[in-house]
Order: sequence, then structure tokens, then C-alpha cells
Amino acid sequence: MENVTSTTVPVRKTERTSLRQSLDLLWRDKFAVAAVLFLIIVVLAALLGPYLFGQQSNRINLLTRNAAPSFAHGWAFVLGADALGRPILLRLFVGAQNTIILAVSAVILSMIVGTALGFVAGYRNDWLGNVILRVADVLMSFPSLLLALIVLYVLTPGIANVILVLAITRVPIYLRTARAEVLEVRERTFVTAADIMGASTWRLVWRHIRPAVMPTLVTIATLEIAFVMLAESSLSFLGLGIQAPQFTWGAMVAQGQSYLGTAWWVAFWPGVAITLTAMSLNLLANWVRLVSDPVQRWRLEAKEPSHD
Amino acid sequence: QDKSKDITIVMPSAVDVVEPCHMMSTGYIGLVLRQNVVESLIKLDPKDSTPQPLLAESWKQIDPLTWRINLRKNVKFQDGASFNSAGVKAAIDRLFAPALLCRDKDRLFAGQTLEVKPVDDLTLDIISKQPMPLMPLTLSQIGITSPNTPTTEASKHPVGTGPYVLTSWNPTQSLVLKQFDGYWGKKPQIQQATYVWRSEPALRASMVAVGEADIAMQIAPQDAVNPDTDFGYLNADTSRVRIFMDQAPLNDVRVRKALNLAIDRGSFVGTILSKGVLPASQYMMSNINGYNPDLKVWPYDAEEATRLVEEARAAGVPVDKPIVMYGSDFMLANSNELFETLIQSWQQIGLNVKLEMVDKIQLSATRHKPFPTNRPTPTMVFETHDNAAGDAFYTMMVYYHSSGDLSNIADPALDKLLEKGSTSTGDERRKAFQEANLKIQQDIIPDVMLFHLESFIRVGPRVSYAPDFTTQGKLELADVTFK
Amino acid sequence: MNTYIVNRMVYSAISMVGLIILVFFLARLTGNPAELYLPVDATPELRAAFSQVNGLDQPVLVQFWRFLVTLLHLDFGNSLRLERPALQLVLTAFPTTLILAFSAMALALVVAIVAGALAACAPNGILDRLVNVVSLSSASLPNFWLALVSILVFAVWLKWVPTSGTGTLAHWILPIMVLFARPCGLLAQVVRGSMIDALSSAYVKTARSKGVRSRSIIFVHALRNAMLPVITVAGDQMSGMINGAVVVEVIFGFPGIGKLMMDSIQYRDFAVIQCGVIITAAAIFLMNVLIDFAYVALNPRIRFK
Amino acid sequence: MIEVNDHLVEVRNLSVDFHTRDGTVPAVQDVSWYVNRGETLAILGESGSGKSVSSSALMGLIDMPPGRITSGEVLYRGENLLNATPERQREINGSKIAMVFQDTLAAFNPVYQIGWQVAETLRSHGVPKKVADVKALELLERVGIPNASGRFFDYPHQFSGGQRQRIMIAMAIALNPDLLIADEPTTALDVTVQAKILRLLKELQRERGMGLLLITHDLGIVAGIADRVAIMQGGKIVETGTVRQVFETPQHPYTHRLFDAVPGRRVVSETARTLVEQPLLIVQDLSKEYLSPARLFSRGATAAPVLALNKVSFKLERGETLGIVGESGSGKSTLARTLIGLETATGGGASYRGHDLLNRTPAGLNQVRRQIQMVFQDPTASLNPRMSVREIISEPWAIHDDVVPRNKWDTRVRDLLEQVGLQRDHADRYPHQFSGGQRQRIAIARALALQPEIIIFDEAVSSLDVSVQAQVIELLKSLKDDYNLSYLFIAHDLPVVRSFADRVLVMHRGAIVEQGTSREIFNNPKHDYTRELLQSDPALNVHAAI
Ligand SMILES: Nc1ncnc2c1ncn2[C@@H]1O[C@H](COP(=O)(O)OP(=O)(O)OP(=O)(O)O)[C@@H](O)[C@H]1O
Ligand SMILES: Nc1ncnc2c1ncn2[C@@H]1O[C@H](COP(=O)(O)OP(=O)(O)OP(=O)(O)O)[C@@H](O)[C@H]1O
Ligand SMILES: [Mg+2]
Ligand SMILES: [Mg+2]
Ligand code: NI
Repeated sequence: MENVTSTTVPVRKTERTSLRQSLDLLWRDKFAVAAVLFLIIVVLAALLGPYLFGQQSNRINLLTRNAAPSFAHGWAFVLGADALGRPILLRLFVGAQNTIILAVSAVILSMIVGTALGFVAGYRNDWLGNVILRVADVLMSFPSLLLALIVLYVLTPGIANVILVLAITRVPIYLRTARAEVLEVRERTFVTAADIMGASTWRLVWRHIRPAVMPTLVTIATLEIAFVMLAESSLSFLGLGIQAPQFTWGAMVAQGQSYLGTAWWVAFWPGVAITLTAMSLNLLANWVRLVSDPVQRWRLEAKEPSHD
Repeated sequence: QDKSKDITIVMPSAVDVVEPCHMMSTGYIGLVLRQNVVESLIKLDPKDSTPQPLLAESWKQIDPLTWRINLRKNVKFQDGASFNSAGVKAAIDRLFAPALLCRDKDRLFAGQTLEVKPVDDLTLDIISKQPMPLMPLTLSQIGITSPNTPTTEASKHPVGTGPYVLTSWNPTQSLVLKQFDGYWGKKPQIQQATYVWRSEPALRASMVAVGEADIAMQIAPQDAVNPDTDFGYLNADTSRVRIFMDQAPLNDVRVRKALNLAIDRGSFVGTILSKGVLPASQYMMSNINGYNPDLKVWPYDAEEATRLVEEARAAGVPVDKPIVMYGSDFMLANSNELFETLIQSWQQIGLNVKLEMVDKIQLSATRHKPFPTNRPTPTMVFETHDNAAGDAFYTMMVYYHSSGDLSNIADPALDKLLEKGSTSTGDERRKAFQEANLKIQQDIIPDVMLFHLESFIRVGPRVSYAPDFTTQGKLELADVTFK
Repeated sequence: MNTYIVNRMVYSAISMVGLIILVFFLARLTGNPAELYLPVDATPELRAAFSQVNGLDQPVLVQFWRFLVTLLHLDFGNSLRLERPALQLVLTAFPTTLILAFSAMALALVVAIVAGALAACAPNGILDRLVNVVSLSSASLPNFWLALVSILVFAVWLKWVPTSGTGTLAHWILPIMVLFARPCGLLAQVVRGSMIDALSSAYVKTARSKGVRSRSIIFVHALRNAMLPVITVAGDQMSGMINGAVVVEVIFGFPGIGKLMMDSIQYRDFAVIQCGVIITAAAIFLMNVLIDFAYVALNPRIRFK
Repeated sequence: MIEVNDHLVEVRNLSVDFHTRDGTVPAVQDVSWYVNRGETLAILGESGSGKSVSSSALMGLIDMPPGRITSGEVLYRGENLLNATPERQREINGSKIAMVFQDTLAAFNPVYQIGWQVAETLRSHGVPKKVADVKALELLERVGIPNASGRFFDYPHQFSGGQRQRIMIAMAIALNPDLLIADEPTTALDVTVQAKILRLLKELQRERGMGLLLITHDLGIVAGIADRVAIMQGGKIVETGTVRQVFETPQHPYTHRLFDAVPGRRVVSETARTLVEQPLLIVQDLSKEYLSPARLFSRGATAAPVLALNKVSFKLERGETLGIVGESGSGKSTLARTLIGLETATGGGASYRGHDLLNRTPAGLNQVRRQIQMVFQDPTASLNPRMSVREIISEPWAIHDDVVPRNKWDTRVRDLLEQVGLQRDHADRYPHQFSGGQRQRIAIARALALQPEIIIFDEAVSSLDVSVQAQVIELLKSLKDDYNLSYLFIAHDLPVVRSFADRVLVMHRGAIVEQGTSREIFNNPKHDYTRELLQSDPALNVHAAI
């Protein structure tokens, strides 16, 4: 009887408070709050954009071709119009969906695969680890343009294949980083301590090594998001990118490239959207990094009263 | 040394081959070599494509199969070899050397072989198996190379009779032409020309703006904003969307009409494309012999187009079937925008056209025979074609005759007309081709004819140069002068 | 140690063979080069002759066998596009890229380490925020955009440097700066992240109790412990650049391996592709070996078998 | 209190708070003390009473936040260090005031060579590199690192706990500081080495008038070398005075408790059991040689291989406590680590209930891992900094899910914490929020969680003040009696070993030089080294003093 009460009560208590506490801690970091708000907008745009503005954003109107940012043509044109006279603001909203799907899945895919392989390679210093590393070597030295062409020829172009190409080419960075970190972390005494307690390999990796390694990988991943968005745009010139009338922010940047001298805004705003997204993710990741690290968490907690 | 007489020309892509017999069909070789390093026997007047003497002083057809050429005196090759009928024979024979795989050969001789017979030192006969009424035009495309040029491999050091010698060529960086002291004709002003290549149009324009280059080829229309330095010219390229008529709904003439009527060609001019582009009614420019001046550009009539589509639908044509249009974006500036607008115009009249961007190889493979016997989807392909040789023959036989390598039409009546045109001369020839063009546009409608395209060149303040439609294929340094 | 190196070489050789096989066969899936080299209206005879002269009419396995045989004589074949030995082309292009990549990476490492480490000293402080914004922007700026804009600004408006091309030292400035941006931003973030951990560890406290200067606490004590992910990511970026700083080389007209490879891939210049892949792969493999040594050198507790 | 600043260092009314998630921890409250030139002040006190924190405060080593100095001043020759600029603080640190840290493994930078780190103190204060290196080597020799020149280029993890402690001392005395703060400087030193080190410190005091602030729980040492003592409990100083005053007439109840708990007072442990069962653990000729690793990029002489274990053989019976004592660096930790599989033996064999411990089969492995637990010599490093104490202690149950049902975990964790003398609500804290002794107890609690058959303790109670130590030992004894556990108890604290161990092994230079029952060893030592060990035990002095 006593056991029942004493175990269930605290668990509930900590759970409730931890959510509130997280929000509380989030509020302490105003940059992270801004980042979360921006990401919410992006996610909403990705979810709703195509339904709300799908038509409007694709309507070609050569009268407003390359219109400069202003209110002259209505609110949709505040950021200007692209080379086909389409409102850039609305296109940013609509393009968010493809962009996010593409970038997030490519990054997550490569991160999961790369990290998993990296853990194996770092943890098992045997032939398997060696094989994984040599595969990474091969991936790193395989020209990505050629890979893209091959996929284009062997498979049909489409968003799934873009994701595939991007994911494959980005695997090595996670793999090698994860491995390097694992090599170091697994020598730490607390890992050894868990090992001799009888912890399974899985547990060692998941409970002890992963939390120490993840922050670096997440930092890289948030920056990779931007990189992948841009890489996609350079694939589109091969025809491997996403095909019009579908588009992404990366494709918008690429299309604006030829107007840099005359209509800078065509490439500028989607570039800004990409940068801001990456930046928000990174700020959020930095926040998570602080919160999830007990040694660092005070940086957020201690902010409320200002001492000294 | 004195650099004030040297110029730099910046080009969009590398001169990766300098073999004169690839001049017509590959990259920018012609632009560099033609009439600068290697000269032809005959040259064309840019205004009306009439043949003019160059290395040949005169020529005449002495029987249906034989042309007699009289060569210019006192001409020397740059390597010291003397220019005479034997040299010309060697140069022409070289085109047929099997190991050379001359890429222009097909285009120039359509499977024929020529026999060259020197009559005396400066006279020679060129004999063909079938009549070649266009011999002077053909000869205007052939660069006469020194007899010492190897015939077993592509030349890396072309030597001709022109006013410039190729002094250095590094395919990854630059190519330099220097004035040839022993040139037979008038000395041009330019001492030395350095060709470099940058793929980015804006960068090419900037290089002239800051004085790193004097002439920038192919700058983007949107960067051509300074009327003092930037010149547009019709570049002989004509663009169209070819319709493969083997499948429903594209095998229905109403649908093909609708495809044409749906495009508001006028709205592209001065917007996505530059001001100087001309909506086209046929696949050649007006200075080509055989052009039909009576043909009108398709009007824009979206309502009529929609009606036609509906009519076809009512008649059981599967107009909703997805149609693929292949495009590739190396073909012209702002091609993406052009494609997107086309696609949307067609979608608005109720046709389900989709864009598929492919790379060069795929595009090229789609365009020529053998065609697939059953395509997965109804297909169209965007293509451009330039006819700088002056006669409709070079376009019509290839694209519209049932035997043409790029033709997907098999219309006996049209074939007849084209055959008649290609074997006759003068008015009869012109009439036949004009009639064929009429038939193509009115009855067959195998394509959505689009525009005669414009290119832009930026010329720096030191020099003057006036581009014309031949500028795509040659840039005579002799035409460049210092201000 | 020696067995480690021998093992490593054996494994690398095996993966090199795998890489060659992959590149050889996969590249040939990407269409017939005749389409590119011959005019679209070339006759079938000409196409056939082209294939025959270039050995493309043989079954792929036969082609591969021939390739292997010539490779044993260290002959990588001739470029289809430029009609000269592929090895010569690759070897002339490679140093340019190496210099470009090394200088950009060296610069990026220095700047990133200083900026990232200083940012980590006071997480969420003003300097940290500044470093964050600048590094994130430079890591997510499109390369070509940066290249073109910097040409516009520094070459066209300010006329400080030439727009493009090679020749003088000044020609290198813009390409290196453009190339430097992304790795620098990325590395600054990585440095910042791992430095935050390192700076709060007990040995830093010890160093402070010894009266070690804060500069050397940051850059000697903490940094070396934080270097593992930094050199890994730097290595990855470096291999990306060795593989070709494509955008930069293309835009600035730099005759490096990236541009060469891109042209060769677009023109299906198989000999050059194969040769380029082998040479760059060798460089990348070597770099990865060096990085592994660096791990051990930086952190004596790391062991390899 | 005199207000004239004739003290070398004086701490006045110092209070330090720590911010944690569930509130503020007042780690140090209103603490005042002073040290004069050439004087030794010993701070005794309960584990977790704020000894380390208060001494770190005066070197400006507390992270603020989360820490916060809420009141007080620290006067060094009249200068308030709490207001000093960072640059001034840096000048003082290391050269005027130096510190020996409690947890030596974490305190060394793992990636730099020992010699370099010692020399760095000198270099940081302007000594040229060459001179600094020579001096560093000299210092290493002085603190008794064997083969110092050969090991100059070794890394921290290649040294034994006691050796690291001595290197730490070498680092601290490098510049002959005015004040040396030594935080448990001898916890890992056997009495012979300890005596040597203390002699060294005394010498320095005499020569240069160095003030010594000695934080320790070892009453013997206090009695031996301290002039004055301060007793801390719960963040406060509860009693202060000269050694004589405090030892003879202790005022505060905690002080009384402290003296009562001194282990030497109890009798020698007796083995009353008859050994019928097969021994649990059989070790036969176990050897371990550390090859000097191929030095890839560093210069330096190639060190000779270290023979850490030399043909060690012994047996551990069920229900038995086997004490292992020996010189620092004699291979005690190596023995433990080899048995547990962390090091590969270079010779000999060991088996647990017939399972070969050195070449394990997967099936045997699981059994071994369930039944043999270990408490590491460096508790900090063995606790995952990202796990709360609750997670750390319950981890064994997560691994071996048949031991404690999940819904009992929370209570059991809190019970265990209480049993080792911590508070029930410490479960939500993280390792870095504890004092050295507290971390040691967390590690003990974790080892006890599984109730394995064998627990190896490597200096597991060395950082505990005697009262807590007594409590923990009591706990271990009762667990042993209740569950028939066996302990391998590595310690240098002879009184503890004497009262706790049934049998004792004496190690010297990697070999077992003597083994026998506690009574045999302590009352009738045979080997020279054992005799030396017993003679230099300062604990005897305590009894004299009290
Ligand atoms: N970062 C922190 N956050 C919260 N509490 C802390 C922190 N650091 C120390 N404490 C608490 O402060 C108190 C004093 O710690 P301190 O390290 O000074 O103890 P100590 O007297 O040195 O003990 P020991 O003899 O065990 O080393 C302890 O109760 C500890 O739990
Ligand atoms: N990884 C290593 N590489 C080289 N030598 C080592 C290594 N680990 C330990 N040693 C050496 O082996 C010897 C035995 O070390 P060990 O840690 O077993 O000593 P110990 O008896 O536990 O000493 P202490 O009481 O000081 O902890 C020491 O001389 C030590 O320097
Ligand atoms: Mg302490
Ligand atoms: Mg030890
Ligand atoms: Ni006083």
C-alpha cells in the first residue's frame, strides 16, 4: 500500500512539472522563443500553404514580372514578384511544404543511417567497423553529381529520389562524427562502469554514449538542413530536382540566380527563409542542448533573479 | 609588349576541341576558328546569304555533278605550305578521312562523297555523285586546312590561311590567336585575341564592365541594360515544341491546333524573352531561301483552343491523358520561365501537360531516330535549331521529310514537295519549300512554333563590333575595330 | 602501429577497387556519349563509327577488362572530350583545387576555432549571439549567390580584386573567401558546441587554480579536448572540397578538379571521371588516415586495434 | 577575532549558495577562519559539509552562477580576493595560493602529458619552458613518482590514483606558494607514502613559511601536523581551536561523534567461519604488464614496460572480506580492473565459480556481471554526468530486471541513499552537484543495489569522514551478514582494514608479499614492507592525542 502511493505520486508530479518547467525554461531564452515561433509559422505554412495559396502562388502574370518589393500590388507582393510575376511571399508559404518535407526527410534519413553506422563503427573496432568506414570513404569520394545522374537515369525523377540522393551523399558526415565521438566516449569510466554492471551493448550505446554524442550531431544536422535545401536547388538543373510547377525554396533561389543583378529579391527572400529556418532550428537545438545537459542547465535556470 | 592592340573575348563555355571539321556542330570552335584561322573558299553575305569569293575567286557549275573552282593567288598557309589545288584537295579529302569522324560531314554532304580533281595549280573540279545545287553554300562551311594537318586524329593545332594563328590553347583555361604576318589580305586591327570562358552570364557581363574583357558573348537579356555596350542580334536559332503525333491525344489535329492557339507569343516578348525575339511561323528565319513570308504566326485565342479541346473530348479523344514535355535548360536564357509559362498556358485550356527537365543526352536521344515504337506517354519536346547555311533544305529535309533523321512525319505529299525543292534551283526551289512550309503549318501542325531567338553580346568601350545572325557561329576578328 | 597501417592500406585498396567498379559500371548507365559529341542529326553510321573508335560498342565487361589492363600500366586512358591523357588532365587540375581547398580550410579552421571558442566562453551572451548569427548565415548562404554577390561588390563596384580567372595572387582571394564561408560557419558551430562542455570540466578548474592564462585555458586546455568533432567535420568539408569546389571553380573559371569532373560527368568523359575519382579518392582516403592519426594524437585515450 | 591583518589568509563570514532545480542549496554558511604564515589549519568535517566549496571560493573557482557567494570576504595579505580582477586572481592562483584537488582523475587534463601539466604551473607564471621542465621533473621525483623521467611523458590515466594525487601535489607546490590548500591530499596514499608527503609539506612550511590549509578526515594526520583545527558540519564551522583544545575537550556533539567513530578503536576483525565451500574467486599467477604505448607524435624516452601485477595468486571465500593494502602504485587497482575485465591480463588466470574471468563466454559473462560489482577509485568519473542519482542507482535494476520490480525502484533508491548517509531527496540531483565523499557514496549505493555476491571496493571510503565511514562500514557488515556477500576491499587506511577485513593481502610492487588473517598481519607482520606500513601509521598518534 505504502509503496503504491510513494511511487506513483512523485512520478506524476515530476511529469507535470517537467512540461511546465520546460516551457518556463524556454521562456528564459528569448532567442529560442523567437526560433520556436518562426518554426511554428514555417510548419503552419507547410501544412496549410498549398491549400490557402496554391492557386495564387502559381498564377503567372507577366505584368508584375520581377516587381520590386512594395505594397503597390497588394499585400501578397510585399516581398516582390519573381520572373513570372508570381508573388514571392505566397510562394514562400506554398514552397515551405515541399522544402520541409524534402530537407527534413533527407537530413533525418542520413542522420539516422549515418549515426547508427557511426556508432557501430566506433563501438566495434573490428572488421565490421572497418567495412563501414571504408564504405564511408567510398561514399565520400563518389562524385555527388555522378550519383545524381545515375539516380536520374536508373530511377525516375521525383521527390523521393531527390531525398535519396541527398541522404546518401550526406551520410558520411554523421557517420564519421558519431564514430569519432564514440571512440572517445566509450573510454570514459562511466561507460566502463555500466559495462561491468552488465549493461547490454544497446544500453551502453543508447543510455550512456548517445546522450554525450547527440548534441554535436544535432548541431551538424541543423546546419545540414540549410545545406540540403540548397543542394536540392543545384540538382534541379540536372532535372533531378523537383519539377515545375512544384517548387521549393531552393528552386526559388536557383531561379533567382540569373536576376541577381537586376532583381535581387527573387533569390534573396527564399535565401533568407532558408537561413532563418536553419538559424531557428539551431537556436532551438542549442536550447535543447542546454536543457538536456544537467551540468549546463543552470544557464537557463539561473536567469530569473539577477544576482550580483 | 604592346597590349593596346590585344583584346579578350569571354565565352560561355570552353573551347574543348579545335578540330575545324567539327566547326559546325560542336561548341564554339567555329566562333574562334572560322575566317580567323581557317578560311573557306566562299563566304556568305550576312544580309542575304549570297555566296561571295574568299579563297576562291570564282566558281561555276560545269555540269550537274561538277563544280569548277578558281583559287586565289599568292596565298600561303600559316605553316608555310603553299595554297593550291592540291592543298584544297587535301583539305576536302580530309573531311572524309574515316578515323577523323568528322562531325560536320553528315550535315554538309548528307551521306554523299565528293571527289576533288585538281585541274591546274589554281583550278580544281569538285565532283559529286548526285547533283549538289548548294555547292557554294556547302563550301562556305568548310575550313581549308593546311595539307600537313593530320588525318588520323583531331587536330590540336589547326593551321589555315587566315589572318590569325592559334598560338596557345589550354582547354581548361584559354586560347590565344595572334596576327599572322604572312596573311594574304588586309591586316585586321586586332593584334592578338585571348579567348577565355566563364559559364556565368552575369560574370561575363561584369568582366567587360570592369575592363577584364572586351567582348562578352551570350550575356543574359536581363543584364543587357546598357544600350552603348550591349547589343542584341537574332542568332539564327528558332525554337519550337515538337509534337510526337503517334499517340492520342496528340494524334488529333484539333488538339495540336489548340496547343498552338493557347500560347500568347506576344506576351513573352520584352518580358521573359528579350524585346528582339520574333514570334515564328516556320522553322527558319526570313533570310533563308524557302522562307514563306505569307505565313502568319499563330494567333492567341484561348477560347478557341478550349473549344477545340472540348470538341476533341466530345469526339472521344482522351484529352485528359498526361502529356510530357521534355525540356533542358542549357538551350536558352530563362528557359525555365519559358517552359513554366507554356505548361501553364496549356493547362489552362484543359490539357494535362507536364514538364520534365532532362539532361542533354536524354534530350538529344529523344529527338532523333530511332523513335520508340510505343511511348509510355504522349510526348512533346522543346528544341531549337539554327540554319546558318542559308537554304531551307538544311532544315526541311532533316525535320520534315519522312527520311529525315529528326523527323517524325510521314506524309507522302509533303515528301514529294520537299524532294522537288531539294533537286531544283532558283524560283522553283523556293516555291516548293514555301509550299511545304504552308502545308506544315496549316495541315499537319507537327509542332508549336515559338520564336526566332535573340542573343546579347556586350562590347567594351575600347572596341566596336556589330553582331549579326552569323555571330553565333563565327566572330571575325577583322570585324572588330578599335574606337 | 605498423600492422594498423598495413591493414588500413589493404582495406583502402579494397575500397578503391570497389569504388572503381562502382564508378565504371554506374557511369555507363547514364546514356551514350555519342549523343553529346555528335550532332543530333548525325547518321547512324557516324554514331556507329564513333562508338567503335571509342570502344563503346563492346560489352561493358569487355570495356572493363580493357580498362583494367591499361590501368595496370598506369594508363588511365584518353579523354573523350579533350583527346589527351586523362591522368595529365587530372594532375594539372588537382593542385589548383588542393591549394584552394587547403587555404580555405586553414582559414576556416582558424576563424571558426577562435570565434566558436570565444562564443562558448559565455553561452547566450552577446558575443555568442553574434557569432551564432554570422556563422549560421555563412553556413546557409547559397554558394553561388555568395560568389556572384562578392564579385559584384568586390570586383565590379570596389574594383579591389579581379572578377575571375587565374594568374595573380589577387585572383585567389574571392574564390577562397567564398569557399571558406560554409565550412567556417559550420565549424564555428561545432567548436562552440563542444567547447561549452569542455570549458565546464574539472580540468579547466584545475588550470584556473594554477593561474593559467585564460587564453591558454581556452585554446590549449579546452580546445584540444573539443577538437574531435571539429577535425571530423573539417575532414568532411575538406573532402567535399577535394572532390571539387564545383560552384566556386565553375563561377570563377578556376581550372580545378571540380570543374574538370563536372564537365567530364556532363560530357560522359569516362576516362577522366575514372581517373579523377581514383586520384581524389586516394587523397580522401589519405586524409581520413591522417584524421584517424590526429584522433590518437589529440586524445591519448582513443585506441584503434 | 583580531582585526589587524596579520593573517596570511583570512576568510570572513563566507556564505556560498548553489542554485538547483528544486531550490537553493546553502553549501557554506557564514564561515570564518584564518591561516598564518607557516601554520597549518586543518578543516575536519562531515562529508558534504562545505569544505571543498569554501576553499574553492577563495581561489575564485566556483562557477557563478549556479554558485553564488552571498556574503563574506577573503583577505589575502589584506587584499579582498572576492573583489579582485580576474587578472589579479590569476596572478595569485598557482603562485601565491595553490590547491590540491580532491578528485584527481577529473582534475587532470586527460589529453596532456603529466610533465607538461606540472611544468605549466611554472610557465604560467613566467618561468621559461626549459627551466620549467627541469623543475617539473625534479618535483615529480620529490613526490616519489617512481622512474619520474621515464614517465614524464605519460598521460594521467596511466597513473595510479595515489600517483596522480602526488603529481597534483607536485603541481601545487611548484612555485612555493604562500598558502597551499590541500583537499584530501592523501586519500589514496598508503601510510608510508603519506608520511613522506606530509614530511615534504612540513619541510616546505619550515623553509618558506608556507601556510597550509589541510582538508582531511584523517584524525591521525590532523593530530600529526595541524596547529589548529576547524570542524565543519552542514555548511557551518561548529568548532574551532588548537588541535590540543579540540582533541582534548571537544565541545560540539558532532566533534564527539567524530572521535567516537575513529576506526582504530574497535577490535581486530576475526574470522569465525569454517571454510567448507569452494572459494568464489580463484586467482592464479595473474600478471599484467603495461607496455609503453608506441608514442606516435611525442618525444621523450621510451619508458620501460610497467609490471603492474606480478604473479598474483589468492582466493576469495564466500562471505569473506579480503582487504588489500599496499603501497600506492603497487597494482591494487590494476588487480581489480583485471579481475573485472577492464584490462587484459598478460599472464595467469582467474575464475569465478568456475567461470574463467579472463576469457569469458557470453553466458558466463552475464552471470559474472550480475554477481561481481565494483566501486571505482575515482567516483566522479564513474558516474554518468547526464544521469540523475535516481537513474544511476536504479540502472543495475534496469539491466538485471529480475532484481527489483520497477514500481519499487523509487523507494529503494531513496532507502539506499539514506543507508549510505545521503538524503532521500538527493535522488533528483545530478552527480556534479555533490561533494567528493557524497559521490563516493552514490557509487557505493549503486554497487549495493544489485546485492551481488562479490563487491570490489577500490578506496571506496577514502573520502568519507570517519563518522560517515563508520556508518557505511556498518552497513556493509550487516549486508554481508544478511546476504553472505564477499568483499574485495582495497584501502590504504589500515585501521579500517583491520577492523573490517577478515583476511588481508599486502601488495608491493605488483606482487603479493604477504597474506593472512587480519590478526596475523596486524599483530605479527612478517614482511619488511608490512612492518614499515604498520609503523608509519599516524592513526596511532590519534590515540595518543585523544
Ligand atoms: N554545483 C552544486 N550544486 C548544488 N549543490 C552543490 C554543488 N556543489 C556542491 N554542492 C553541495 O554543497 C555541499 C558542500 O560540498 P563540498 O564539496 O564543499 O563538501 P565537502 O565538505 O568537500 O565534502 P567531502 O568531504 O565529501 O568532499 C554538499 O552538500 C554538496 O551537495
Ligand atoms: N594505463 C596504464 N599505462 C601504464 N601504466 C599504468 C597504467 N595504469 C596503471 N599503470 C601503472 O601501473 C602501476 C599500478 O597501478 P595501480 O593503479 O594498480 O596502482 P594502485 O595500487 O591502485 O595504486 P594507488 O593506491 O595509488 O591507487 C602504477 O605504477 C601505474 O603507474
Ligand atoms: Mg570535498
Ligand atoms: Mg588505485
Ligand atoms: Ni582573526
